[in-house]
Amino acid sequence: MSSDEVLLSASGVSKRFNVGSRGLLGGRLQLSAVDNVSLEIKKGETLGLVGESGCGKSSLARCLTRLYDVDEGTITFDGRDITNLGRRQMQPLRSEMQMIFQDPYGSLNPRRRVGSIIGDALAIHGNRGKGTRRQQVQELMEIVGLNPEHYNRYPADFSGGQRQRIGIARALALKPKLIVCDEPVSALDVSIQAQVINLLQDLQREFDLTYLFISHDLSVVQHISDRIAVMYLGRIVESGPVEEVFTASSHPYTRALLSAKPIADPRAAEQRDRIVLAGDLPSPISPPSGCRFHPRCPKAEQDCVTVVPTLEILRGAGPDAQRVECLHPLEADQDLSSFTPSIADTIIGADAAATGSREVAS
Amino acid sequence: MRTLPLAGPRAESAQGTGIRGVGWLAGGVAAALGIFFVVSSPTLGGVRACLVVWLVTWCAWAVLIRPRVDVQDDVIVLIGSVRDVRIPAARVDAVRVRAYLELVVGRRRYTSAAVGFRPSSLARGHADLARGLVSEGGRREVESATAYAAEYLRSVVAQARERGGEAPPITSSVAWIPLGSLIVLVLAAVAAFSL
Amino acid sequence: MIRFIFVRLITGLLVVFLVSVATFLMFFAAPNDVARTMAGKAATPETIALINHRLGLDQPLWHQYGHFIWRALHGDLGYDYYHQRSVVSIIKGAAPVSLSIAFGAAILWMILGVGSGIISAVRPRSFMDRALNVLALIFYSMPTFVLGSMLLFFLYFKLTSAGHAWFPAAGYVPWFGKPDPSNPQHGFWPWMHHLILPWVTLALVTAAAYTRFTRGSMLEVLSEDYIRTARAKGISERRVVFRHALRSALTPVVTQFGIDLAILAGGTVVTEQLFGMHGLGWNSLTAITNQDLPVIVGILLVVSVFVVVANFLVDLIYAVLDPRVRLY
Amino acid sequence: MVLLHVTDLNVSFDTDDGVVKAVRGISFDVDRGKTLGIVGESGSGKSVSTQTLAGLTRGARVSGSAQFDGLDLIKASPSQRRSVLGRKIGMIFQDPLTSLHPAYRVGAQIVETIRAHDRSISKRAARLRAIELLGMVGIPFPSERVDEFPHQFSGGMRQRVMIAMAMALDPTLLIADEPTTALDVTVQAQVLELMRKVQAEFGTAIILITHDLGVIADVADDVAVMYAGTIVERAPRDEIFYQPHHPYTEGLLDSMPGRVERGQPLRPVKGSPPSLIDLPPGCPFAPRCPYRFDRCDQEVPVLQTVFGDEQHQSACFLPTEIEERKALREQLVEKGGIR
Amino acid sequence: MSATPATAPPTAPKTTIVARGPWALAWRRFRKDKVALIAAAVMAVIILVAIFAPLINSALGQDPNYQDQVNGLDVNGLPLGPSGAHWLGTDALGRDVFARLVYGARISIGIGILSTGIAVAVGVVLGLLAGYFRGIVDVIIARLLDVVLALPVVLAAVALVAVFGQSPLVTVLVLAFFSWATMARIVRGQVISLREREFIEAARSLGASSTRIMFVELLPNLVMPIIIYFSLLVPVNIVTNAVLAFLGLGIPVPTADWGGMISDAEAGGLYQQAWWLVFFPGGVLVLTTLAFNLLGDGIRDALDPRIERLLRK
Repeated sequence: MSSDEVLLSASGVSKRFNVGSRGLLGGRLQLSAVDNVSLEIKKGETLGLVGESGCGKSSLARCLTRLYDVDEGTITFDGRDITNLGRRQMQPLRSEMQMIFQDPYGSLNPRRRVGSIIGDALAIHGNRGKGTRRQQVQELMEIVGLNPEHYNRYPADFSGGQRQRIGIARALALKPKLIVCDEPVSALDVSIQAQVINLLQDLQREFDLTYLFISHDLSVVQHISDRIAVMYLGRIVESGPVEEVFTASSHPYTRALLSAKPIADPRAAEQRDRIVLAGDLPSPISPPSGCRFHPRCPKAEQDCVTVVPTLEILRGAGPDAQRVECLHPLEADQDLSSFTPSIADTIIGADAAATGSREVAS
Repeated sequence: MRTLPLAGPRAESAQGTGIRGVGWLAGGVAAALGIFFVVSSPTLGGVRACLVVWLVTWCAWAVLIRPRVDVQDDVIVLIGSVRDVRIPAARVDAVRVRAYLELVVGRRRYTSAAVGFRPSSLARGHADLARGLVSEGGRREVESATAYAAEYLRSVVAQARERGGEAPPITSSVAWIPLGSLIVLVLAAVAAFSL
Repeated sequence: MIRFIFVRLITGLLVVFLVSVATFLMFFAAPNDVARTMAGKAATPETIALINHRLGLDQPLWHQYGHFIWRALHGDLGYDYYHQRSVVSIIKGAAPVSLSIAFGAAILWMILGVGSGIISAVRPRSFMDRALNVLALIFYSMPTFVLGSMLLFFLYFKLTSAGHAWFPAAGYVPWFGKPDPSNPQHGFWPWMHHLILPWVTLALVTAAAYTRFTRGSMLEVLSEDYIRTARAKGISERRVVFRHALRSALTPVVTQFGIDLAILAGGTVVTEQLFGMHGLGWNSLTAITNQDLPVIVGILLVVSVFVVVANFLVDLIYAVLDPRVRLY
Repeated sequence: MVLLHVTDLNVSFDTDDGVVKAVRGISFDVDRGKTLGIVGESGSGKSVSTQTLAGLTRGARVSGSAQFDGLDLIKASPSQRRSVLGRKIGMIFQDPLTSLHPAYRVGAQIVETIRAHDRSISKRAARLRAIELLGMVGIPFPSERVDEFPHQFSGGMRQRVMIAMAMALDPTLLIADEPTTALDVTVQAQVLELMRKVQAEFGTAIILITHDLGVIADVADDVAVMYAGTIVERAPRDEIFYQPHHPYTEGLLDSMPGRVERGQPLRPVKGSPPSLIDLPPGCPFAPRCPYRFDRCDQEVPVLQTVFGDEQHQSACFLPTEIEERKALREQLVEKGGIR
Repeated sequence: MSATPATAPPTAPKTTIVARGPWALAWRRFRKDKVALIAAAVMAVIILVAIFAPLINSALGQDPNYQDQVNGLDVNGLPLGPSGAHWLGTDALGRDVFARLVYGARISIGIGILSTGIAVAVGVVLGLLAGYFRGIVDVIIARLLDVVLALPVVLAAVALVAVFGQSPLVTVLVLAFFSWATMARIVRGQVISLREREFIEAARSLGASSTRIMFVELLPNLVMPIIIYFSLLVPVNIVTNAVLAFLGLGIPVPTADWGGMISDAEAGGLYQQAWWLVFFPGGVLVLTTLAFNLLGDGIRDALDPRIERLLRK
């Protein structure tokens, strides 16, 4: 379904947020939200971006659409380098890439009528379609399954699912090429979630859209994406076609994430081996050295503490290759729970050797 | 090879603009006043007034602006008013921040007033922002730079201990610039008033 | 702990220094002609020049400021223009008046305001809540001088003319210190007796604001998740309200109390004018209207010291109220 | 052995727009040492019902009864209820970041629970018990961390502290209101495993409230499915997942992304939940039900035994024999009615 | 895939609650609040009196400044109590108290509303700029706010009036000087929190310019706090104006002003004999302030029923 032509590609993209004063630690305090990320999105494809909260997936999305300025790396969209474009040059491109947001109550201005919200894009970029703005907006409302007569109502009168449809209609107004969906269904109940996912897939087919679909819910991402990238603490640790990543994941974090996901099937849940990762997500203010996952990784070794791994091709070639960022990737058949880390300072290790280091965390 | 995050361009002071802001304002006003006095009446009296006011500038600079905390390859440097203390990170047992920063080494506590929460922000729970509460994209980071400073120091200490190896002793040295300038000012003032 | 106090001390001193520079510039450097107002309408240029010289206004600015600071450090804030009284003596006379008004009223309004705020927050929409709310609104809308006049009229005038003088007219009676020949009374009871009306006037108006403020803060905290957890732990409702809710709700109230106390201690112009008490407020009013510069600068300096001290006290109260705020 | 027996619980609130009937007559039992999973979407009344049992809902009109250990929680006086809460019934809530008091040390909050019910225990003894509890729930270095403040713990750790606090007096029932919703997947797994360990070790019955069917499959023994304020189906876990009777349960399972091959569209439940102020006549799920027929709009269905197993009850007029129900299901799938 | 429109759009559920915008909702809640309605009525009357003051005075044949020494005072020169001729009695100079009150309304309320208007306008603009652009703009304005809000209002007002002289214009500007800071701080707080909301980020992703975001997205959300604090700031300014008048620094003497009337009555303890000289102006002043405050509370509860939500939780 997706041609091989690349719509958006990012190479070595990093984004850091400044924290603290020049007087404090020589102004060196930084929150590295996105660290050296490279990825490609093919035209008409859905790339799933999955990871736990605080892993940088929202920041990456805002860097790719240039809502945030990028500190390093280059981003090309539809063949043009948009890394350092100013607000003026970005303006025409804005109509070609749009965003859908997570919070149905936060993403719509409570004090404006639904019709004017959806018509925003037309008002800003000029009405290029046929018919008056009102007609176009009502047609959009029809397409996303809303009752056009509700043109003058306020967001407060709509349910969560309907509000997300309003957000989709707003993004669809200028028929963009790329839509970045930042956790569009996470705040919805399961039954409503399915309606919105079906709508997104139908719109993709009908308007030949390309999606960057961000979520922390693995089953949703598995269903809707063609390719998938897994993020941990600002870096992409594994990427590739959905089938391969879900059946033969080779990064320990992906494997642990897949096993931790609760499945609504009791018998299947009992058969799979449960890997429960110890410890919590480290603070992004000062990521662990070497491989960022080493403090929680069951098969961490000495070189994981010092050497910083890079995203290497494991299988296949080109955009559809399966890539992993690990010095000792897992084989498909290896069982992660059978490993014990060989370095002292992992959290798992720390329990055994009750060194004073814990006191440091006070 | 430790990935030291790159220096950032824009920043705000850890203690918020309150304390340090007063330092800059008072220091600046006092310095300008001193120059104004000398310029407006280049007599002995003018010089005397200027020296007294410049003592205030020195005070503002040495107590509120100069003190800060710096990290140079695994050594935490507590830059004080007149004294700098260099503490190898591996030796630190605990990093605590309340009204000011406290590095616990064995039974001794090394403190720095450059990093700390104002009591009102402590009571409003800004210390929460350090652990586990970081919102993605760093949107809330500006609210509690101090919480981040503590978190960063803790990670510096943790990574230093992880590498092990023999840690150099703690050294404290006198900072000659502030002390020197103080002595010069005092001598000049004494001279001016005795003439 | 000493480090923290040392830094706050220096900061406080620098703030007072800034205030002194600001007030000095605002008054001495500002283009106003004190000598002319003093010399009166039919002033000849010579008399004005003589006055200026005597007051030292013709000296270079630095000289004036240098002397001003030098003498201030020695406890001499100069002399007021009209009666040659030393500013320090004026302040020594006025400060106890303002302080006693402010602190007495403070105790009263905290008890009334915070107390009624808690009661009406704990039982929302009850009769008590509505009654306290209306009362708070009435007193909140009552300017101090209207309430003061009414109290004076009814409690003083009507009562004394009806035979029992429970409340005194006006004027301040010192509690201790050398008795002032013109004013025979002094000692604790006469002092308090004369202060009741100003205390009540000031306290009622400010308490009204604190009732609404505390109620809002308490309601906010009572809807927090950790209050529901406290109830789920099977703790008595009284303990939930006083140990859990009140502790968090008091933080903003304490901040506001620190600011209000400092400003009021600097002189409540209206109350002092109404009750004829020559406190800092009354003195600053007369000083401003007569452009009596040294007095104004002196009082503003004293008020800025009060504000700095008050902020420091508020920080200490935080440390006592909230264990997270450890200053040591 | 039945620990909690709830019959005909009704809860309603007066609002500007009318009376919201949040819970409309639900009845369920909780057995000792077992876990009852209550699953439902937002607005189904799952949280309101359990919080009403604990007397935590304010300004609501409540009726019905809830027998727990010889005491009717609904009609109990505040002091009676307080003697049970914290001692016999422990509770943990959804958002660990705001459920602990920010200005009290973690240990002090646990000691407060212990001493609120048993004054005879000294502060020192209670503090030791708190350290023991923190160790039991897997917090490293408990003897040092007992004196730390909640903001020094991460989300997952705080939820462990909540569990330690709830288990302080060895309650017989633990009510968990969406305990893992605010946590990340990896931390969620840790908390669920801890709850299983606690039940195994102390035989505590658990009521687990969640909207996530995966969590139910992971932990629950029995399941109650709630919709628009009523229980529409109640059965042991495996029957709910593999032999659902009520169309809503079936619809919920169908709409899960895992149930369909990747290329195919999902099978959502059409429409959206009804407003709890003016409910449609008859079965509340009728407007969204693919099997809808005229009786559904006239009569309100009541929980009745289905498939011959009195453990399995469903409030629906569809045939109660397995074969007939399965046949209807097949017709629906062929007709593509579920599309 | 066929080009048929997306899945047969499921019929959007007929929302049972009739469609209402936030304003209609607010009006419905406000109508139910009887206390606020009474306050609104009282305020309307007072404002009408202020507007038509000259009309009312001429209709009753009273002139607020006409000093009728002859029959305005009793035999030994003391003011007359309330009577048929002078409904609310006369003051020390024989002027009719009722006429002065009616005319005084125009001054007191006029100044109150005018100064609040200026303060709100300045406060909203600066608050919006500081909150939206942050950076240096925000630091400067925020520090300015701290200084202005820390000043003792009465003393500083007295100082400013003493320096710039007494006139209605100066009084209005002085009152505006203090209340703009309150308004700016509230607007700045709102903008800082609104700015983080997703619908602002959505506007940015659509390519909306800063001005469009400030006026199309942010301003409608600020209308509510602006109305609430406008109605709460007016009484504060009325009272401060009365305090200035009371201290003899308000509007120059002859023109009638409530604060001035009370201050005249205070002089020499005149009020002990002529109680009505304090009672009526004071009473009217309190009534007006109470009406505004009650109205402010009513509007806030109607527009922002947070308190209700808190109570119900």
